[in-house]
Amino acid sequence: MTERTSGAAAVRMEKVGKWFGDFHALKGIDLEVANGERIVICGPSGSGKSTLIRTLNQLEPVQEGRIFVDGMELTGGDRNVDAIRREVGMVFQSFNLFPHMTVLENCMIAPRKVKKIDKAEAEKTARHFLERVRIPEQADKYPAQLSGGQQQRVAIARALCMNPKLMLFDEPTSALDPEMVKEVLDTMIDLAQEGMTMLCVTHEMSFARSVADRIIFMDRGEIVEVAPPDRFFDAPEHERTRNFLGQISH
Amino acid sequence: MTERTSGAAAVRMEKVGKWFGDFHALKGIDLEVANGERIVICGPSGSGKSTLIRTLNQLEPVQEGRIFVDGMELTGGDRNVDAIRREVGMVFQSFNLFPHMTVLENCMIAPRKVKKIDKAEAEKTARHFLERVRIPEQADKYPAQLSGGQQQRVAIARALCMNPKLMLFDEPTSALDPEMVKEVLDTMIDLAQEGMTMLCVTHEMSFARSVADRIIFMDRGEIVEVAPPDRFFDAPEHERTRNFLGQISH
Amino acid sequence: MIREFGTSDFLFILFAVRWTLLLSAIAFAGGAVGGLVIALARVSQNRIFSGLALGFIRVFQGTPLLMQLFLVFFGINIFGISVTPLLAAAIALTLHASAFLGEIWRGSIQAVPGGQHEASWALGLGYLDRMKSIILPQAARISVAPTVGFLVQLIKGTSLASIIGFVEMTRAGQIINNATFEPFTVFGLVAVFYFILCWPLSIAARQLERRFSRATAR
Amino acid sequence: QTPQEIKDRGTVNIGMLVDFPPFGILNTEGKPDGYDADVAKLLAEDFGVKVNLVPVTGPNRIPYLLSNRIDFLVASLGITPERAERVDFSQPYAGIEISVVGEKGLDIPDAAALAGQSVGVARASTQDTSLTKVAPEGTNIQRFDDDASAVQALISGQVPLIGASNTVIAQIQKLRPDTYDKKFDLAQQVQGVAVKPGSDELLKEINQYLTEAKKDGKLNAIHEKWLGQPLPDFIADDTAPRVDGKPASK
Amino acid sequence: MRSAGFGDPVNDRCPRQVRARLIDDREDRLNYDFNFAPVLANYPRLLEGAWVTIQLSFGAMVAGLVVGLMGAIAKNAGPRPLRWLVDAYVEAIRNTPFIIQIFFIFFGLPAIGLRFSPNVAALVALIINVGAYATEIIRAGIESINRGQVEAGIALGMKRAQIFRYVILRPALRTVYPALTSQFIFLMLTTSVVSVISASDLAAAGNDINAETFASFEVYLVITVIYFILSIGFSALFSAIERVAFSYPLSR
Ligand SMILES: Nc1ncnc2c1ncn2[C@@H]1O[C@H](COP(=O)(O)OP(=O)(O)OP(=O)(O)O)[C@@H](O)[C@H]1O
Ligand SMILES: Nc1ncnc2c1ncn2[C@@H]1O[C@H](COP(=O)(O)OP(=O)(O)OP(=O)(O)O)[C@@H](O)[C@H]1O
Ligand SMILES: [Mg+2]
Ligand SMILES: [Mg+2]
Repeated sequence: MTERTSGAAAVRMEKVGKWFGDFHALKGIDLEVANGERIVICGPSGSGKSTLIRTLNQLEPVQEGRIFVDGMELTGGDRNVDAIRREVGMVFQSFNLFPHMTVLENCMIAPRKVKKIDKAEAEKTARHFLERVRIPEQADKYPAQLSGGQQQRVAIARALCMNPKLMLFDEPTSALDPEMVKEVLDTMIDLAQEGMTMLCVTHEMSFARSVADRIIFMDRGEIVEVAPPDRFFDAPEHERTRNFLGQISH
Repeated sequence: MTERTSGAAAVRMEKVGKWFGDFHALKGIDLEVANGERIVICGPSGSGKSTLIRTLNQLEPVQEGRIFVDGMELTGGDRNVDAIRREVGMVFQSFNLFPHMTVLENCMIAPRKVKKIDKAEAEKTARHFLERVRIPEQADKYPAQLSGGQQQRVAIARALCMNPKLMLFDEPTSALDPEMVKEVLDTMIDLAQEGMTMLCVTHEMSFARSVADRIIFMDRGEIVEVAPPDRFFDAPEHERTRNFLGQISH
Repeated sequence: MIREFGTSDFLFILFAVRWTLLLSAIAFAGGAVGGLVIALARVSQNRIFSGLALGFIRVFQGTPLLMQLFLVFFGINIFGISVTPLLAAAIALTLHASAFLGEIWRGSIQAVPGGQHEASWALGLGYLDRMKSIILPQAARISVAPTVGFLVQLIKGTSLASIIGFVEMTRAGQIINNATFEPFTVFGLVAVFYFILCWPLSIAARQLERRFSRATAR
Repeated sequence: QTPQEIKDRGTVNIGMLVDFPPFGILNTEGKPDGYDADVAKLLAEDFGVKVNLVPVTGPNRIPYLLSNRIDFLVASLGITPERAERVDFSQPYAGIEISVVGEKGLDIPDAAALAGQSVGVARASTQDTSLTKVAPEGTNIQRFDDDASAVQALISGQVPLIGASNTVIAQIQKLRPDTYDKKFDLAQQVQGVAVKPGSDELLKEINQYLTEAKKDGKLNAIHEKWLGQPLPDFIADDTAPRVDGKPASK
Repeated sequence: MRSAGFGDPVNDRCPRQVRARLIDDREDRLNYDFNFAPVLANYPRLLEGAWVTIQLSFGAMVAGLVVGLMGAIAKNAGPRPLRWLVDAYVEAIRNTPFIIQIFFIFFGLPAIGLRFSPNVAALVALIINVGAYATEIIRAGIESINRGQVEAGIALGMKRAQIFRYVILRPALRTVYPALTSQFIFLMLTTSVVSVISASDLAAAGNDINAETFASFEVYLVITVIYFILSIGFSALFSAIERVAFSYPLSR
């Protein structure tokens, strides 16, 4: 919604390596995402997709390499982490709404407590974004009273209320019933059309095809292939990519 | 596998009505399923699909109308319920294997306790059906040691061990990871080819198209449309069906 | 007339441990039987059974064990039936433990997922087979940790049996204290003995709980 | 309860304190012992039966008697009119002096000076009843379960004063010489054997024997043994039976 | 060695034939006269005692909850030595009888200059006791909170304290609320032993009346009924609090 004019890339990862104990989860990841770019990440289970996007707001710290978000170095010490987290919105597979707060409160808590915005202002922003995700009428319900699709749209609104420069989605539709997938995807398409920088882990290939600027295929902790949708689906370079595409479109 | 020659329909439902408290969950359901017929039930969430198939072995008692299974009346009193449950196998979305028993024990418990079959005989049957679902080598493992797809195949074998005349499936693949859906669907296709009478709630439309004799579409507790797959997918009669099909095949 | 706290006093308290242990064992055995009955009654479809079980649990969880012991011991005797202290303690502790174990086990039975009930109905298993083969084995696993935890409570609770003349550990401590006037030695020792009895059980309860929560987390 | 019943049974059950030295203690073998134990043994000998000494506590000794758990009490039970409403007493077999003792500096010449002070006593003991009777308004009487707790309260400074018998006071002096002194005498207590109301025959036999034992020096001997001094005259000379806790007027 | 201090005077030492007869003839000796008059005459003292019991229980619950919260936070996020300290406290309390704890607090603490009146000592002992249990219970509640909730808080830029306060606390307390409240009821019943240090609670009032009237059975019956009423009252209070504080719906 707001214009961003920053010369720096939205995300830059340089030779990023990540271990869980002995397990090498991310191997030499190099990636640059431009402002306004929409990236879809796919790959088999356990390939490191979640781990990759979770490193971008340091939900997972990395052991190797450098990560820059919106020009600030995340790996350079703790100084920047808080600033970066404010710039990065995240939407989880399992929604992770706060069950003891109404929808409105869910959307207001971070602006009020983290950004110290006053209540009226926070409520205005919250209502604005609930409108954007098309559920303004649910503002006073509790998460448990909503369908999965509605919950996920609240989660998106909650992240948007912090005015992030970058949105991360980790399989946002895979916990949803088939009928609800569409509403969430539509919301994401809206965001994409407004120029929001997005990194999205998903298996929704039709979404990837129509929205993504580039698709990243990961396997065993590595980025195997990066390509625009057309080339990715119709002429994948790598054997592993082809296998994967064969499996998921039964 | 065994030939069944019974004049009666496998299932007959006559003006069946079901309430949860004030909520009218099934409304005037009329349905007849012939022996060996394969029925797929679909419809939006909350439309009563699960409720419908659960009435067929009285996991949900009904308040109105009559239900016959294999010629016996289910709604006529408690006498027949046990007999009918023996004729009806059920596979749940969430597997519901008994976690404290091995795969083999899971398959043997009902034949031994309900049919009073001796141990050796029950084990023979169990191994036979584990072979049928293509996991004979997992017999001595515990459910928690299996993948979701394997667990669901055990659940199918467990039901088959009772030699049911009718199999009910309630979204058997929807709790599975995408990669495992196929193995379970393959198992079900095998069964279908052998002439087992099946009622299956599922959103796997490719399965429905290739296997079902008839597809039933439900909405708000009613059967809206019943049609063979070709007509169902290509020329649905009802507006609601068209809407639904539009939604799930994005 | 005061004597020094000596070896014989130490031994006196030490040997009183067996009464603490015996009372705990009786209470636990009685409570196991009673608790199972209460738990099954509580989860039964029959309104009268579950109502009675609820009433039982409310009364015995809602009044002090101290008073229960007293009333059983002196109360029953008033009606001309002779109860020994051991029998009285056994009755009162059994009632007490039945209420608590019944409630713990009711919770465990209800914690077995509904799908397990449904799957066993769908397979045609009857009540007894269902309980015996499917539900109770799973409930047992869930209940191990809280049951062991309650055992600790029970062991400490037997100290109240001193009111009806039982010379278990706490009472032994009081008696020795009256003869030696060294309360900190005496009660310190008693506390240490209780700790030695209870601590391993507490640890076991916690580890069982961890193991269980890990098993269900998958 | 008649003497004949006891003799037929061959055992007499006698309640006594085991936490009231030197009258009732547990010896190093863990057996009840002390002045009361010896008196009880003499009485059993007189009946010609075996003695079974049942340990009781201050608060529960009368319930023990009233609920038929024991035949009678030789439990240092002071003869008071209140108690005589519940039990019947024999002539005294021992006596003690009850006084108030306290920290040396305190000036408490009589009961009137207790106002505003805290005084500890053993609950339900003679010191409790007699102190309650004479204590002026504003006295804070703190009741503990036994003498040891009351003494401990004094020694730990929780109360500056306690009511106690001369034997307990002697023990305090031994424990903490020169810290406490006797303030004033509360009462002279005589202790009787107690039986259930209505056990007249039994009481008569006990009285007869006590009269005898006082004459032939047996009682005196055990008094010397346990208290280190001869039986006081006010006990030795008092052989009148008790009615309502008072000497029967001839 | 065999202690003479327990056991049944009749059954242990009587020849069998005699015993049988004894039991027979006990049956026609039902000559206990119930007499509630002295107990009822003393009802103001019972009420006073009950009031002290209510105050002790309520005070200990509130303060114990605070102790439990601090203990749970310390165990969850504190530095290692602090965690050990809290562990030692929890284990020491949970594995020894309350009656011994209260004894040490009343008679032992004066040695280091801490002198409480009996009722205050009873309150302190109860707080220390229930605080240990509450620590364990609340810790379990905190651990039961889905990691995703914390991650959502982190991703929104909240600080640790903010996440604890706004994200974890209420759901954690809700999860363990039943365990916590039954521990509180148990605490209320535990107060019946504080009379050993001459506190003036309900049980002490009963003991005193018993000491004066010797109507033991009647006294104990009446105070047992009062305890029962109190436990019902506290349960009602707890469910009222639950309705107000934890009314948000849980996911299906
Ligand atoms: N906290 C952890 N400790 C140890 N190993 C972990 C941890 N988190 C993830 N892993 C491992 O790292 C690998 C990558 O995990 P990740 O969750 O990133 O995979 P993914 O591509 O998101 O898979 P999915 O599609 O199943 O979500 C997996 O093998 C996983 O087992
Ligand atoms: N035990 C119950 N008590 C009350 N209402 C119930 C109960 N079970 C089901 N319902 C309601 O009955 C309706 C039909 O439920 P049912 O589970 O049959 O739907 P469904 O078609 O299987 O949906 P889904 O695709 O989500 O499984 C729903 O609105 C549901 O809320
Ligand atoms: Mg993932
Ligand atoms: Mg369903």
